[in-house]
Amino acid sequence: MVSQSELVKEARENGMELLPLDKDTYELFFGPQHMATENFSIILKMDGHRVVKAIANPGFLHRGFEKLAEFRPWYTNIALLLRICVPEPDVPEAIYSMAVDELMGWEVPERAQWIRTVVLEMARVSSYLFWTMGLGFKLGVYTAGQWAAAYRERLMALFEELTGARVYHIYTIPGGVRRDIPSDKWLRQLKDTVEYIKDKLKDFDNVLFENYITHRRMEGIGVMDKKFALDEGVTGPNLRATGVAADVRKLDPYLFYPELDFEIPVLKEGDALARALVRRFELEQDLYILEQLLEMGPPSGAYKVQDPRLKALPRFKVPAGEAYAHVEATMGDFGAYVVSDGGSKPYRVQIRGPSIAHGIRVLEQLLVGARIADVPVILMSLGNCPPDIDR
Amino acid sequence: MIMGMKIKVAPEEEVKKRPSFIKPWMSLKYLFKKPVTIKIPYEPTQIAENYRGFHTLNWKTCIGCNMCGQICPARAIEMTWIEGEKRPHPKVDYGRCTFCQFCVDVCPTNALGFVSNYMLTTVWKDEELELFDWVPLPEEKVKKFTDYRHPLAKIEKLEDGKVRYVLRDGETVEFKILGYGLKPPKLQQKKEEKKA
Amino acid sequence: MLEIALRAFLILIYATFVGFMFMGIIRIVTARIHRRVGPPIYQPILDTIKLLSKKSNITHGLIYDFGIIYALGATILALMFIPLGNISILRAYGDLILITFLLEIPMLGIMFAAMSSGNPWAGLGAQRALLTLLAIQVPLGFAIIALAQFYGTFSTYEIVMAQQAGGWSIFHLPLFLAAIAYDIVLQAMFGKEPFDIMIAPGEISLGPMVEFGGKHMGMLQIQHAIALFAETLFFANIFLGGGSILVLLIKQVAVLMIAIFIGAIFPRFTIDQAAKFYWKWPTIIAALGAILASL
Amino acid sequence: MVDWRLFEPLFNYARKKSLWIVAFCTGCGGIEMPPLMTSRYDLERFGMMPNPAPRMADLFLITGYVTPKTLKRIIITYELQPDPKYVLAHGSCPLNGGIYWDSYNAIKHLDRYIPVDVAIAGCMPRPEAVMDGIKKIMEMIENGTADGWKRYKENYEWYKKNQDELFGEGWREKEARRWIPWLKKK
Amino acid sequence: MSINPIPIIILAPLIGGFLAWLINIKGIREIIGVISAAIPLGYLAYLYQQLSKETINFTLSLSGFEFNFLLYKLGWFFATIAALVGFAAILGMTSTSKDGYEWLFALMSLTGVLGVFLAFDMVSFFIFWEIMTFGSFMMVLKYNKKASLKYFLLSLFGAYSMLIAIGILYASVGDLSFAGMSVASMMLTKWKLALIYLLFLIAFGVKAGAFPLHVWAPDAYSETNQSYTAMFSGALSKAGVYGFILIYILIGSKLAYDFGAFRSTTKFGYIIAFIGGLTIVVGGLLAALQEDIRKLFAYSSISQLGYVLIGIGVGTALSIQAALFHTLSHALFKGLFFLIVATIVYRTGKTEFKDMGGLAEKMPITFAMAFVAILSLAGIPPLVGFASKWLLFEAVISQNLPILGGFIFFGSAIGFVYLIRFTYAVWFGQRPTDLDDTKDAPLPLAIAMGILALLNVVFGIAPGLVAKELNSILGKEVIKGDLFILDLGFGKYNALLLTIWLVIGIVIAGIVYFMGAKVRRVPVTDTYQSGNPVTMEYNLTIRRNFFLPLKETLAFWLRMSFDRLYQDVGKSVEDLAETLRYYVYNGNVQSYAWYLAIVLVVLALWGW
Amino acid sequence: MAKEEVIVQKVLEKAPYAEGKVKRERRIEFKVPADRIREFLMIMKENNFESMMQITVVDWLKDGEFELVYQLWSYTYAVHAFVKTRIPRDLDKARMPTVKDIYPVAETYERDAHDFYGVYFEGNEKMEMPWILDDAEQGLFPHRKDFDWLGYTKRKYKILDRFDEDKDNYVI
Repeated sequence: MVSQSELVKEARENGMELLPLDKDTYELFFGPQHMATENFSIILKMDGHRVVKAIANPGFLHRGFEKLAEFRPWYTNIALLLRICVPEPDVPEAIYSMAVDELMGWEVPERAQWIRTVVLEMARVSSYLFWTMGLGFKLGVYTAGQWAAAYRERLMALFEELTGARVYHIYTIPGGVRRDIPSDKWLRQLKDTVEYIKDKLKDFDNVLFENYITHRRMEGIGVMDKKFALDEGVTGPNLRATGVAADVRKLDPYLFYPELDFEIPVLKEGDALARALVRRFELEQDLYILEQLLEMGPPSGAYKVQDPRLKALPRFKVPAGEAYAHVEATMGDFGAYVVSDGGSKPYRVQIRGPSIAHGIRVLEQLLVGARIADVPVILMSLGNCPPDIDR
Repeated sequence: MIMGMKIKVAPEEEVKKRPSFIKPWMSLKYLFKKPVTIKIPYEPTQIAENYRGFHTLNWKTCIGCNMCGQICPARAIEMTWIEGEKRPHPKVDYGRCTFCQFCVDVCPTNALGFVSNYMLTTVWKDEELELFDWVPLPEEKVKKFTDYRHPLAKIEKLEDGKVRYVLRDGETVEFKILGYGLKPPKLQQKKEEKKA
Repeated sequence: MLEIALRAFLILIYATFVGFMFMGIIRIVTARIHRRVGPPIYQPILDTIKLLSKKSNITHGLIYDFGIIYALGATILALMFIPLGNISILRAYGDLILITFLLEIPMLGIMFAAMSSGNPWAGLGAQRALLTLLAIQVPLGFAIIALAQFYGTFSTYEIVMAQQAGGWSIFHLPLFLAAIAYDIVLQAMFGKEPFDIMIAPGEISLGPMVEFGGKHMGMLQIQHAIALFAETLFFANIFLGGGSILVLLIKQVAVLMIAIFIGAIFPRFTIDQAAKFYWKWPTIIAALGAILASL
Repeated sequence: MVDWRLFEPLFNYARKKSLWIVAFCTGCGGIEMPPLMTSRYDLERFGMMPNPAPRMADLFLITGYVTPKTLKRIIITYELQPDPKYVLAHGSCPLNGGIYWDSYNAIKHLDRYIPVDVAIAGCMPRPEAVMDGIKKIMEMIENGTADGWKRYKENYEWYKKNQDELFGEGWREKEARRWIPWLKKK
Repeated sequence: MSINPIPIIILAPLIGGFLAWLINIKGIREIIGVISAAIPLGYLAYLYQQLSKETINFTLSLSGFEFNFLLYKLGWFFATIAALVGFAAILGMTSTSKDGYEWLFALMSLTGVLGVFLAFDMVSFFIFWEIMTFGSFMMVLKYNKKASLKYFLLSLFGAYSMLIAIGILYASVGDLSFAGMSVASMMLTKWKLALIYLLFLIAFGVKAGAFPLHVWAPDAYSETNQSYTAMFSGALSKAGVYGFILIYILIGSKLAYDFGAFRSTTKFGYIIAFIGGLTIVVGGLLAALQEDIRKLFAYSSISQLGYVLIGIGVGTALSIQAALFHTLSHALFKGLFFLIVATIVYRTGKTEFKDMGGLAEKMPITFAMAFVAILSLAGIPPLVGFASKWLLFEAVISQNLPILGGFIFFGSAIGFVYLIRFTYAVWFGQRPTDLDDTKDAPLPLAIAMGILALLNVVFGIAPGLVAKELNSILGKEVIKGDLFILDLGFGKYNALLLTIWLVIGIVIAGIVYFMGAKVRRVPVTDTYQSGNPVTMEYNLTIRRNFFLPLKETLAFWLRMSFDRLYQDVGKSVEDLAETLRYYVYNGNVQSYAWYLAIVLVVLALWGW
Repeated sequence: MAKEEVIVQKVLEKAPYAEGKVKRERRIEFKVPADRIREFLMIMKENNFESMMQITVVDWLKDGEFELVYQLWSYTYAVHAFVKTRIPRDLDKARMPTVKDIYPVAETYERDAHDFYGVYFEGNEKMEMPWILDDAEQGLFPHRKDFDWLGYTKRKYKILDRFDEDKDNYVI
């Protein structure tokens, strides 16, 4: 039996100076072992049920990717770097490949570009469905969450068919993609899936996005204005919810996006609800993009660059230089800065995850004054992905 | 805001949703619909044909070039010298392997391959964890197990470096491991002797 | 004497069993709305056995243990006062106010136990639980008042008898209003969304329950089962006309179903929103019912 | 009073059929948890559900790699769980470090720090594979061979020595006090 | 019996107080004080048998005035409560009180309160009322000048109201004895009656702490000797309740006749009941939002008295009985609570919730007492708090008054709420390191608490004891049933059966509990903190603003504060005084206060 | 192409000490001496480079220098700008003024650079605050090129390289 006073006595005997309690507020550890945070921790100073001060405590998922990438061959890094963003691992693959493509001066074949675009859009849809699930779980509408996760499985099956893995696809490689599209059947299946999810969007609207209580829960919390968002480097849907019409797919077009027709949702409120609705609309747009791509059909040609240097992959070298590539991920602007010194391994790879901007300073500031019940909602509405903060 | 660029912005009323008390009730319609659950283990799952599962190795065509070992991001592949084989063969450690199958891609003779089997579950005991570290067997021996499980039931370590792979249907493969590394073990021994 | 003891024991066993089945039904029906199979109906029983058979338990002091025991004891006590067909033993003393109070006091025991752990999450949970209690009290009070005034008696048993003569309560307008309010209150009593604020797993990690494990949690499961049974039974008795055990069971399941449906499709309120909600619509409805009943 | 050992088969059956999981996704495998828990694979059929608090949970899923910072939390959470408790390690990383074999910030052999009952191969393991692992652990529970918690009790000194070697002596206090200066600062 | 007991009962405390003050030797003054407080209690208990047959009269003629005292059933009931709580409080004061000054005024106020209950004419009533006020005022003055001034001003306001009412009554009926007045009041005109009613409402409302005249109570209750507060709240506030009953005795029938009834309740009673209802809600909600342990119970005391007012207001025999019953239970549990607070404050020297926590380990006896008190106040069967609340509820609803019923229902929930706040902040959770050496209650306090706690349980399990007495006060059998059963015809409460079944339930639960594996004690730092290690330097308890959500929900209503309104009124009066100070300013604070009071009274007379 | 060149011209007019060039479409690059980075970034912000994307540290071990790349993004022009500067890589000399008052988000990136490379940003009060790294790696600056990452890992986790001969102990 250990009583409290014994603990204190023991600590004193060990020569520990116990600082006096801060009695006006209390400390609350939000995460990492908590349902609302994925191995991410926020230390909250609370007053009643209001947050007085929030300190983001990242680093639970740090594995030193940028260091490890410097010791692996150029190609191998694909298998490593995609672990930075677990919900949509195709994004790190794509940006790294695009940067290496630029360094190599490769003109990626059209078919490969088309496949990359399809994969990226599928990743976006699956990521948004995953996010919908998270939002549903955090708000307490488990129904929406369960459906979203179940419908996402259809995309997972398609990914599996295409790439050979469920989550870590390791599919987009410098110079193209690893495999060709399996068959026309796969394209038909993708079309069916797009139709199916499009059909089910109404259900999500009914139970989640048009639910009265969802609106009550989300409106007016975590409000950002335009200037704040730009200063803090907020990107992606979070920025669009503050009234900035910005999308990397439009501003810095890559792959097939210049040829596609889609709309950018922009809302001015900048609160959690606006962020959620922007994401909701983008999900619809992504399905629309996929439809367009399928209508276009895959261009004929090779699915990767034909280059003699690709014969001996472990000793594959990239000319010295640097390149930056970024794409619009569901969380925001995902960028890779790759420096080569002409060797068989990258000299420096820096992955710019959007969450590092959203998850530290923005979060700390948005949480001040929020209720404890709002914390998971704000966290979810920012769409953070802790591994890309920690890298 | 953006200079010289036209961005198609969605009309705000399309993005915004109107809150409702009535619409959520619509979702009750799924109460009497069939669940989407796959009832594993009573219902088999269909997974992709070329799912990146366990490796296979054609021992005849493997030339022991160690390309696989070099490309492996996890350094899961170790070249193993087996008695009776002229060239070393890769030994794959599934405690390291990330199933990226880059090794399969780079294999110049297509000796390394993979099957869609992916299930390997063991008790955390040293003798059972041996299963995680094996020299892949030829495709025909692995592929006959259609329940997506790892083909081996257990790996027995016999005396003086001999190992016996017991497949799940009782078939056994026995061979003797001479050593590891790129250089033949005899050379290595000689080197050590020299050093000594 | 022996007969009373036997009957009480039977009621207890029946209530516990049916309560567990109710918990199972909640999980299965919710699962079906989620489009999945869900656990077997007897799952809560297995959970409870497992929890009770844990080999190490912790405590934070005497109150931590006693609070749980008290909660379970008080729930059993409340159960005995609610008429259950014609086998109930204490129904003559089943006063509306008394039962309403008795259904609330297990909460006090749980809160005592939870708070004695000194966990801030439990503190937050207690805060929310109590404010929910405060919030539901207003419509609940008016609903009870409407009932008492309509029938001119406080005895649950007499109300049941009166319904058998004059039709179910919900077929009278004032009591129909009261029943609506009471049903919304039940949602919070069951701890279902949108009023599962007190446990809110994604927000405060089960709140008061955060420190309970092993046998403490097992006893809380039993308590929850009995309370679920008692609450539905009370509603079925006072609003749905009572009846024999079998009839009551059907009515109880019907009450439960509504709760599950609402729970499956609505998100959770925050605590201040819930309080405002309860003090607005259900209160207006219930007060209207009470005033109509008293005219 | 009553010899509860007689009921042990019943208890083991209940334990097997009602595994509550600690909600702690330690690594990338966490992303396969939602599909497992939700409609498609629906682990609740086996009576499993994620539980926010460790006090009432039985099964600890180590979903992937473990960094030292997380391992501290894992140990603390593991110690909060009541006996009997089980640990299931996902994928390669807890076993050997996996792709992070050379990372300075990823644990290599998890069994040095906490006892693990079952290992699953894969990076990351498919939900089916995880379910296979869970089936395995269920069998072990029914046979009474899932004894990681016993090992932890018996070899506590050894585990503690390993933990202390990695984190340094008195790491709990050190970790706890890490944020105090920043919290007390106005 | 040659000596009339009434002067002994009334004056014993006062004399004892003087002696204690004069002697002022530690040890002796305590003994004197306790004995002098025990005398009325003992005597009153002794007289119980005699009273069932006859009443006791006492008349004192002094310079032309006649002071009438009568010991009858109702007075005895109130006086016994006051004497009991007073005795417990005085017992507690042996530990908490420091000097003879406190003994004098505490006992003086006890005398006052006893005098009020036994007085049978308006003059003696008023005089003892003033003695009581003066004694308690001095008690507060010693601790806090501002609080005492507020108390004094409002009391004065009440006293003047009463004086004016008495004056008007005397002018109209020419008799000052209660008996004479109640007969003669039938001759009053309607508007005069209304004015008297209003004035009495103010006079007694102030003492009872009825909304919106409650503002003095939180400050005064908290800023005095905490043991004395038990008497303050348990006994002195009962004088206000007694006053409301007096309204019925004096002018009740005329009021009912003149103003008629709303449905089954008299209109004037409806006003009292509504004030009571508002008092419950306002007091309860404010209690939940307090950060100071003494203030919490002060507001709680206000809130609980609201129940009594509702009972009195409804005015049926049953509801009056319920109100009287609740008066008793209020005295019992609230007296107990204030003694607990006294113990806590005495032992820790802290009054704010944020400085406390985890004391249950250190003060087990006090905690056990608190447990009883909490269950009783929260209205948990089978304690006395439930019996009286139950009676009240049945009484109100049987008169078809849904809104009042709603107030009571809400009140019991809010009771729950603030008590849990008290429990959480004081007894449970993490203990600040500076409270590690806290000791349990000193013996006298423990005895005093023990007496009250025991009575809480006894009257809870056997409510028939009280019910029988109440029946005999009203002279008819309103509450049927026996020792353990309260039977109203339309509702029934069997406390014994309930206790038995509760015990059975707990035994069953206990069996389940003890069948499980053994428990292991863990410290507060070994709890779920999202997996993080913590030390005692982290604050793990919600020490402040526990009910912040409630505060935010009520933000709109909390902006309207009567306290601030009075301050504003006071300020404008002050401004007036500023302009007039050339004429009346004399530099004396006290007269300044008097002056303010007079202005307030004038304002009140004009029907402000 | 014109757009990028115009921007470079415009910036260079205000900051003659910098070198600037257009790398490719929508990528421009500036080289700035380390001591003038603050005023240069202020100019950049005035020129509608609203957001800072990241601060990259490249450790040029051979040159003995850190290259700091401040990456800015303009929503107005849709142009990505690299602002490069070089500082010595010795621990005591690797100091930079903070730019968190110009781009608040830089605070986070500066903490990151400090944790992994040991670049000290003066004026950023969160420099000493615990960041991603655990206590054990604190002060080792593991992303520097001269950090013996494999040796450290082996020592820390008590493992041998797979190709080391001793097989009795744990092998990675």
